[in-house]
Amino acid sequence: MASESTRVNVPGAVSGNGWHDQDHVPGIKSELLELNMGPQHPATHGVLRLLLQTDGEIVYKVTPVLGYLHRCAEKIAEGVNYKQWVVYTDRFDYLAPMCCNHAYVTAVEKLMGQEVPERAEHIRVAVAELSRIASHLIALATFGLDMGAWTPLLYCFREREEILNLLERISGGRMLYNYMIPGGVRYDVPNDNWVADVLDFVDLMEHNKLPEYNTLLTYNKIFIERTADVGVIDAATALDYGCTGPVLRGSGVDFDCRRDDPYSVYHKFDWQVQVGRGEMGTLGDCWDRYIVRAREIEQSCRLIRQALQQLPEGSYQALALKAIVKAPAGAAYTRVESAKGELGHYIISDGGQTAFRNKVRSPSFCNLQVVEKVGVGQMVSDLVALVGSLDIVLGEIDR
Amino acid sequence: MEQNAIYELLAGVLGDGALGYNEHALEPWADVAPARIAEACRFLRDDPRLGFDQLMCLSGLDWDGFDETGKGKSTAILGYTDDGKPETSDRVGTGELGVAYHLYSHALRHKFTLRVRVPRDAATVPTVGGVWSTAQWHEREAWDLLGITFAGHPDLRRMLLDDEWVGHPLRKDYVMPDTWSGVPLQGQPYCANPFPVETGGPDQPAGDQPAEG
Amino acid sequence: MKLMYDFFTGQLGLDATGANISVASVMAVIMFTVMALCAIVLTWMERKVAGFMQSRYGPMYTGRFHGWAQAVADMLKILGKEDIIPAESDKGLFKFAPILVLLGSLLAWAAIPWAPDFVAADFDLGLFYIFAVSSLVVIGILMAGWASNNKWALYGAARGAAQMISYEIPLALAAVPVVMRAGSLNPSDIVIAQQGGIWHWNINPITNPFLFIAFFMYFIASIAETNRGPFDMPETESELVAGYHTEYTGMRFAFFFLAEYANLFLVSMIAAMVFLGGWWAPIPVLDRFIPPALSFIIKGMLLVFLNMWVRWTLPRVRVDQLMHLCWKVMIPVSLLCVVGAGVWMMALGQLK
Amino acid sequence: MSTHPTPPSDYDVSREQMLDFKVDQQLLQVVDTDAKNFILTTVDEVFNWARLSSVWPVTFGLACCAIEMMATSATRYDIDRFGAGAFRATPRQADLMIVSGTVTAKMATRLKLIYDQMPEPKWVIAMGSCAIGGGPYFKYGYHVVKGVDFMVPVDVYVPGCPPRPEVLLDGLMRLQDKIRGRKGRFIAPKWVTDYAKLIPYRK
Repeated sequence: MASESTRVNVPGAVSGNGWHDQDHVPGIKSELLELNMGPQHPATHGVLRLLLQTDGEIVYKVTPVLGYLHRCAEKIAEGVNYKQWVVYTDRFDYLAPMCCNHAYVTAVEKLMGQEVPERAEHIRVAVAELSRIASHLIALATFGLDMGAWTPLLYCFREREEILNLLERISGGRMLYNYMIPGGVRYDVPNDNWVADVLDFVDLMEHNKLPEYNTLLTYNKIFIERTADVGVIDAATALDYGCTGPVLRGSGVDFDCRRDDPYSVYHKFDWQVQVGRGEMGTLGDCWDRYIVRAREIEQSCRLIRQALQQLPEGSYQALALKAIVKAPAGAAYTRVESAKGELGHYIISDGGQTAFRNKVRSPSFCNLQVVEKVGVGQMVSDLVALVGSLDIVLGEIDR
Repeated sequence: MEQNAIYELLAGVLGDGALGYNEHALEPWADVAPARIAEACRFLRDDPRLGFDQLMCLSGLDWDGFDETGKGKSTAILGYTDDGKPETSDRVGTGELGVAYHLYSHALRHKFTLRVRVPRDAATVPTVGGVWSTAQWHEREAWDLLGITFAGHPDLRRMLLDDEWVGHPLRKDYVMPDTWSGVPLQGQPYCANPFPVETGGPDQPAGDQPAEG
Repeated sequence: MKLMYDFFTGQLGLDATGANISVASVMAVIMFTVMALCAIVLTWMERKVAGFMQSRYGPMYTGRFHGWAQAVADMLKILGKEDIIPAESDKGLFKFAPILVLLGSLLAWAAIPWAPDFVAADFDLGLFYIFAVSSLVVIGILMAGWASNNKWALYGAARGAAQMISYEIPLALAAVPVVMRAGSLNPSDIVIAQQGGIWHWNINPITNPFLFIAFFMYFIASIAETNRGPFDMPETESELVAGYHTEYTGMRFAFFFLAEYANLFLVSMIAAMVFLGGWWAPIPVLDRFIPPALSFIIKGMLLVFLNMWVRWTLPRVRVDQLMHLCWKVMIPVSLLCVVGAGVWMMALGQLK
Repeated sequence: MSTHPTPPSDYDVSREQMLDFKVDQQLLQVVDTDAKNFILTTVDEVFNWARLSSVWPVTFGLACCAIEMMATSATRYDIDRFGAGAFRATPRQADLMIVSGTVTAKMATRLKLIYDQMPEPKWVIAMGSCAIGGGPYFKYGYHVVKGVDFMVPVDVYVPGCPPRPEVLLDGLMRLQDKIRGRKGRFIAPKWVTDYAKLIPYRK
């Protein structure tokens, strides 16, 4: 396996540049192969670039190179006003835009001291959890694709389309919504049976679709062989590297912002935080991170059901909402549990319409960092599995 | 543990390194002398009463042109004009740079915020990458975007921008580049803004209005 | 064959050498056409099967009816693409590799008995020849990966060489019990030995359970040998961009493409020939109605479909697990099949 | 410019002839001259048919639009129906580059490289407003290239942020029209053309 390193003597004839002379075995001259994975590579989930130094199939060094999608969002935050910047939060984690909206408006509301109507909070929880399901579906799908399983990808996309339809009906946007605004949500729940449709979908997801994925992918023998005991991140490493979300919980740390640092109305609902248990191999391997996501879909279904069944009457926007919002001078750091992990916004206001500084602490950024440590000594195929199991999204890494 | 008590403990260790505690802010923070920040962080992590095992966020800050009165009159940043050309300015940045550290303890479930301020021309802060490994990338990003040097950082390179990039974009006096390495960064808009901003409204003072679109 | 030979000697008045050469040329043309045709059909079939598995349609509009002309369009388009040879590549090897890969699978087609007395090269070492010639593909792939001067291609080639050389052993070993039973290496003889309905086929577990096991050994090894399904190590689209043919464009890539499907069909035909009774229909009565070649091709196509089913369902194994499977599981089991089949036949007096 | 034209109250989209594939007059003449050498014309037509029926895109996802590109190739929209479903991971075997997302300065050089690696004939679809002209990152985007057409020639622009899969499919069909040598002409309703006259276009 990974530890049984094979010594390959690659002749210099294929060399381009950047070879490192290194003698592994006395008398035999061998070199590490510099491999450039990305930015255009099917396994890097976008435009991540990984500089690898490999010895045959074994990876000796991983250096992630970021910034191929650096879209200057933090600079833009200093130029556009609070409500306009909601648009840009959509484009951080474009797989779960509602969670990003939620993170940002939570920060702005804290800064403003704005109360949010109960109905808006319920709607927010419902749409954010729907978005989380969509994101986790993509995570399962692309992780399967990294393992070479094509069909689960298409099945997950099929269910994701249903979610997008539901979210389109409530927000008007298919993929990026711009739905939440400081002090509420932009539109009320549509009166065309939306709530009932969501509840139907949630039932379908929980009782039909998840078992289908489990049969097709989760408990597939080859899939378990590929992911169990691979890319093990222990709890201490995960905490040290600031991993959050399913990566942290996959390592066995029982922490979820929704429960332990409550925001919105999550404290009202009955649900469980899913933690990796090392069922198929070591605690904190790729399979654990995968199964945490799969089980979180179930929990999200429970949350949606409760949030919509207890949906209170009332306003969906704070009444004192103006076209331009201004936050009093101050600074606030809030974090919410996005689909990828803990998404934090640090906003410094000088009392004007725009933020003076808006720093985004994106979960993928911190989660990806662990590759530098854990990726060493893996095989190239396992590295692909590791990166896939971290479920990164480049929009929020590069911002 | 209460924020006050945490600061008391920290001040007891740092002595004159703890510059002050901003108690009445929305989120209280402690000001720490830049040279002592690594020491402070190590204490906060290792002390069993505090146990800050997670660095939630490390933010680089640029205080240039900050409106201390809270009227929202900070200096406007530069962008591209509606014709796509970079806006030019000969203003030289003056304010201090800073770093904010947001800490969290998983065991004790409490938070704390530290801030340091360094002069603009000698922006050097000791690294806390040895305390929490996650700080390494955050510090690289702060160096990249704000030009704050982290002394003792093992690998302080550009992170998001290319190695040959000139300037630190999140500084308030940053002038947007015209081209970079043959890649044009200015642009001509396909069409002028059909919804021009009407200036002079009650909510929008004409001086520093935000860009629309 | 006999008919054709008679036609050339009798009607056209050629001597024996001339008639043999003529027959060989005609058969070569037929084989090449059939191969190109089956590659085209299989490409279309692959996309439709994939669509079927993934609850979508696959090609629908090219050629109006269910996109039947999709593969034709693909091939024509590839013909018209620019031919790029990388500046840093080893140009001779780069050009030769696709031809060698195609040759490896084409040569093996010569010894496939399509119907009684219809085989391009009917010789006694036929099965041995097929396995020997098809290993040319390994050299072609290694050559392609090396000559491209691309690290991903090199990876793919190294993986592919290791995999294909390893899996040739269980592939050939799985066919040995059949050879023992038929008492011949001649493909036609192997088929003729299975005459008389489904219960006389080699796969029948009651006649010889070891042959039944050997069929599955052969099937798994053949998936690996054609670089498909869960064993597509040389290409591994999500790891090594496109594997050994990363740098190939246009016609040269089409050769690899053609060879992949020709190979797929070839191994399925061999499986049909060796284990599933070749051109014999499942029930002897049907032999009067179904043309033997049709019966043979249907069996081959069913195996191809099985192959695609596996490919679009299972995730990919890792390269070390692949080698582990070959050397520690499949080769011992295949050897066991050889020994067990021999003992079984000796005990029941089936040996010829 | 303060009053924007609105659709007339009796305006009915379903009755309006929205799309009209009229052959361009100039093109008709070319086809006429070619028709005299009908063998070559037919070969050309066959090859054009082959090219337009099997446009293989390169697996090249940049940002948000890449997810919509994946959705287009996935079950519900299934771009494979039009023969464009064979996503190739290597640019060497691809015909079409769908620039799906924001092109940054760092990525632009790579994008050019990938485009150069593709064999002729090749096409580019600029998908989404970022690829078309910088999109929402125009004003303060110091790292964003304001339009991929600064780097590579673009055949079809697909607007949207991100465009819906239907729009990408439409973009593919416009590309097929282009390969076929036929111009699809969009005849917009009058209120739209009136409005469009108010917008000064880029020179």
